[in-house]
Amino acid sequence: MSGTKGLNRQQMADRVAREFQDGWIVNLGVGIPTMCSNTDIGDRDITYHSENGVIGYGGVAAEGHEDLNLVNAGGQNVTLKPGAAVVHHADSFGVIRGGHIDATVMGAYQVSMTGDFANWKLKGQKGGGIGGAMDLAACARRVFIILEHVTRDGSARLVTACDLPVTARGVVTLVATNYGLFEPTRTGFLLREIAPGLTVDEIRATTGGMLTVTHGLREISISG
Amino acid sequence: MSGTKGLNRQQMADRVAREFQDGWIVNLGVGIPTMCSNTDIGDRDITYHSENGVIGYGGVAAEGHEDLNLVNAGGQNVTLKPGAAVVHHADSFGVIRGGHIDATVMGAYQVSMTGDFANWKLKGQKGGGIGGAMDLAACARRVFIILEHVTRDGSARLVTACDLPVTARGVVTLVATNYGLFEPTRTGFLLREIAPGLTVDEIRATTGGMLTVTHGLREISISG
Amino acid sequence: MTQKTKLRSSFAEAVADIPDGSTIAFGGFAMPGTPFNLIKALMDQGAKRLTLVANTTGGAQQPRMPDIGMLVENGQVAKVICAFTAATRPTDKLPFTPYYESGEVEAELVPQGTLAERMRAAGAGIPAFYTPTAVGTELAEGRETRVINGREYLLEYALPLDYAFIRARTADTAGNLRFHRSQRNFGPVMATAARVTIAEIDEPIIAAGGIDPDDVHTAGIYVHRLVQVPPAPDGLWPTKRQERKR
Amino acid sequence: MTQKTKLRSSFAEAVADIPDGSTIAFGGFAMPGTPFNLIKALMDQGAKRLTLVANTTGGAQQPRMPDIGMLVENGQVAKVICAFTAATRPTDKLPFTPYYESGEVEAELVPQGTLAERMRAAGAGIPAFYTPTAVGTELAEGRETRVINGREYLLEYALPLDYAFIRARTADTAGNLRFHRSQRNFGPVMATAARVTIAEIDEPIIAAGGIDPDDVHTAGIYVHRLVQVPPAPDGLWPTKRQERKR
Repeated sequence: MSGTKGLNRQQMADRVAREFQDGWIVNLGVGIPTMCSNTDIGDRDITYHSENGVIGYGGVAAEGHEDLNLVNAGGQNVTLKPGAAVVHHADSFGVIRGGHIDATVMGAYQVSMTGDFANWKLKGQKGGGIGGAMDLAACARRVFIILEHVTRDGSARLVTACDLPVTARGVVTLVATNYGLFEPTRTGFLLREIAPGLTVDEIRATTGGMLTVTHGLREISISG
Repeated sequence: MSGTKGLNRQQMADRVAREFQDGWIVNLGVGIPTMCSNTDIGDRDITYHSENGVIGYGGVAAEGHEDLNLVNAGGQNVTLKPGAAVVHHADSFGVIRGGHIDATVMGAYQVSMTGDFANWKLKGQKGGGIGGAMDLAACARRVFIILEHVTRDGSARLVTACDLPVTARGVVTLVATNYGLFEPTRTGFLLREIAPGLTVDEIRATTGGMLTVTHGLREISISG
Repeated sequence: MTQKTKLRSSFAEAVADIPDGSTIAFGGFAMPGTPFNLIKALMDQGAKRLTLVANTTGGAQQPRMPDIGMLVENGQVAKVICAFTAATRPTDKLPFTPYYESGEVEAELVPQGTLAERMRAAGAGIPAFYTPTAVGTELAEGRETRVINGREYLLEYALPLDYAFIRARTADTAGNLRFHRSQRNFGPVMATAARVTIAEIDEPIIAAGGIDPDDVHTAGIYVHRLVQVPPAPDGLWPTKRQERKR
Repeated sequence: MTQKTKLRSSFAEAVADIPDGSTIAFGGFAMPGTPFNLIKALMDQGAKRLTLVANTTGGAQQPRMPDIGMLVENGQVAKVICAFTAATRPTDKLPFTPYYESGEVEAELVPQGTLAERMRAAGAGIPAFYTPTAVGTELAEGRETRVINGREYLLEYALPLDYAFIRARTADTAGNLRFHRSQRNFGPVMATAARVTIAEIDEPIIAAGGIDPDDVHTAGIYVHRLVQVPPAPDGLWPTKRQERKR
């Protein structure tokens, strides 16, 4: 993976999880987003929802204590927190489509400076893997994206306009990469925080589209 | 009430209940239709559904044994049969709208020879009482109507065309009145069975629209 | 768990902040599931120009319990969305009916299944849907229909709510609910459609986790305020239905 | 009770009459709720030109269990309607993917929530509905959209099924079902959309009335055939998920 600079995967997840507010209902996508549930969020009460109808799941089950009929969206055997509830798939997407998810965290191939993103299909591919991503992208109150800042061959993933088929348009609220924390705005990507060891010039050189930098730019705290 | 001739209310209900086939799911409307659940249907297994989400209710609860949180569509405290299930209102009308009700039995003010019927609003009335009647009328597989053959002032309730606002059009499968059993057909009402003590001439004189009589017309058996 | 508690110590407290002009749905089909205590508190609270949503406006049965009709008589109601503006039996008179007939209060008459589905749609993010119900009737006049696979359907829109007042048997502190028998009816549907759901609860409220996750009827994410119903006569409870004299 | 029993003594018997050309949905999200035993029986039964509906075509995980991919390899499938024609990780290869890419099998790619809602609509008599999902994407190209309250929505149609294969924890002889935890997923939705629902059941099937009416997840009216899953190795059961080697 190309993420040798800046934050590692758990640190990206940690930074996004710090955005979660007390009482939020959050859906975590497969991959790095799942790692948000490892983040210590102190005394904030967050309810994790997964597409298969589990509302209020906890950490991954300990070896030998798995319930084989209880998985999160990534198919991992998880536990339940007190106060959890299970609903069927249509009701679960009722939670999503009805606007009851405060934030969804997803991976992506590309994010555009206007808040489009692409995560279901490669260029020229026939078909793809949509899963619940389009529902979540279109309907969650906030869409947080976590992705490596550049591709394996060094090209930008934060772009002026996606050239991959998009998952939804104009929905991305916040982007965490290994290089920094970004917000799509009407004037392009706003760099809100920078990863330790990175410079604004490095980020500018590897970011497509316009880039503005917040006043008093701070480093991302990686203590948690 | 005008039903001094022919069948009484329970006998009308009994005649309709005899149409129910083993395994059917049946919705009974308020009033005379409810009395179908008093009919001895032998060893046929009928599941009664009510709009408020009770699937598989039984008779009215014995005095002193009522569950005050369990009512049928008419608000009576009923019992449950083994194998009953309760669902919420949207799911309950999913049962209805989805075509899962084999037969609904309703009262009406008028039925037309083309299978329209009217049961929610009087002439000139502002508003009315629809309840679940329009959903049931439009979506049940069979619509059975029970009504007195003539109004208090002696005019026909089986008519060429309803002059009251209709509940649904072209949906009525079978009509039981105190005078007989009728089927709306393309050639008008078909008299299928006649109540004891009535003559075809009396029926013809009190029925609007065209009337045809089945070959080998039989009396309605009132033994049950 | 720092999330603010959902427990409220009184019905008055639970409805105190409801502003004039709100859209409020009341659960209930006949007595079961009707939030009598919250409706009573809303009468005392006095919010005006309300749009109320329920199966019926109430008052067809004795003894009379708090219902939409009483809120109408109290001058609090601008509009009612329901499946009955009049009783099923024309000889029964609903207290609400004369207010509607005189034009003092507006009403939107909706088939019961369409009413439930419009709230389900609001909760599930479906802005509009097609239904066979009411096609060919006065209710469909002048409205948009569409032929799909050879059958005609009516377009219906979601019905979002500001508040839902519902009644359940059991609740935990996370807001998870269980209903008893036909107490369920509109409750779970209205809860999903409302910005704020207020539930009156028959039994003492238990700790989160006290209801098995497989046995929850309405998930706690949909329920915002809980009030336990005190024993009668302080609390109002369903009674046996008595036929009105004809 | 003369109604014909819903109990079937084998998976082979439960699927014996399924004709060529049927539309069949399989419950399941990852392992939980997947009707492995019925899928295996369908492979032995041999029905052809099937349209299969499921969240995914399977085969991304080890150990591999009976899945749509195997039915495709078996030459039984004309079309698949699902949320994944390819794996989430581009480096994973689904067994189904090459058949789709070569055009040998047709596929309709549907967002997961839309897939669930289309079946819910079929079961609930809603022929079509609007959804915000997929607006502005390739999936919406050339399709009908509508602006409602200032937002654009896509028109989606109901997806009725001939058969639903589902798996539950508990059943009574009336066909009432209970699911355990995330075993529930698509099961209750598919059951409402199908003409014939066939359920494989983890536990011994109990007498009607053995499940409290308040605790039923899927009402028996939606379930037509029940088969109890025998212990392994005769019966197939979920196992712990093992990551595929990358």
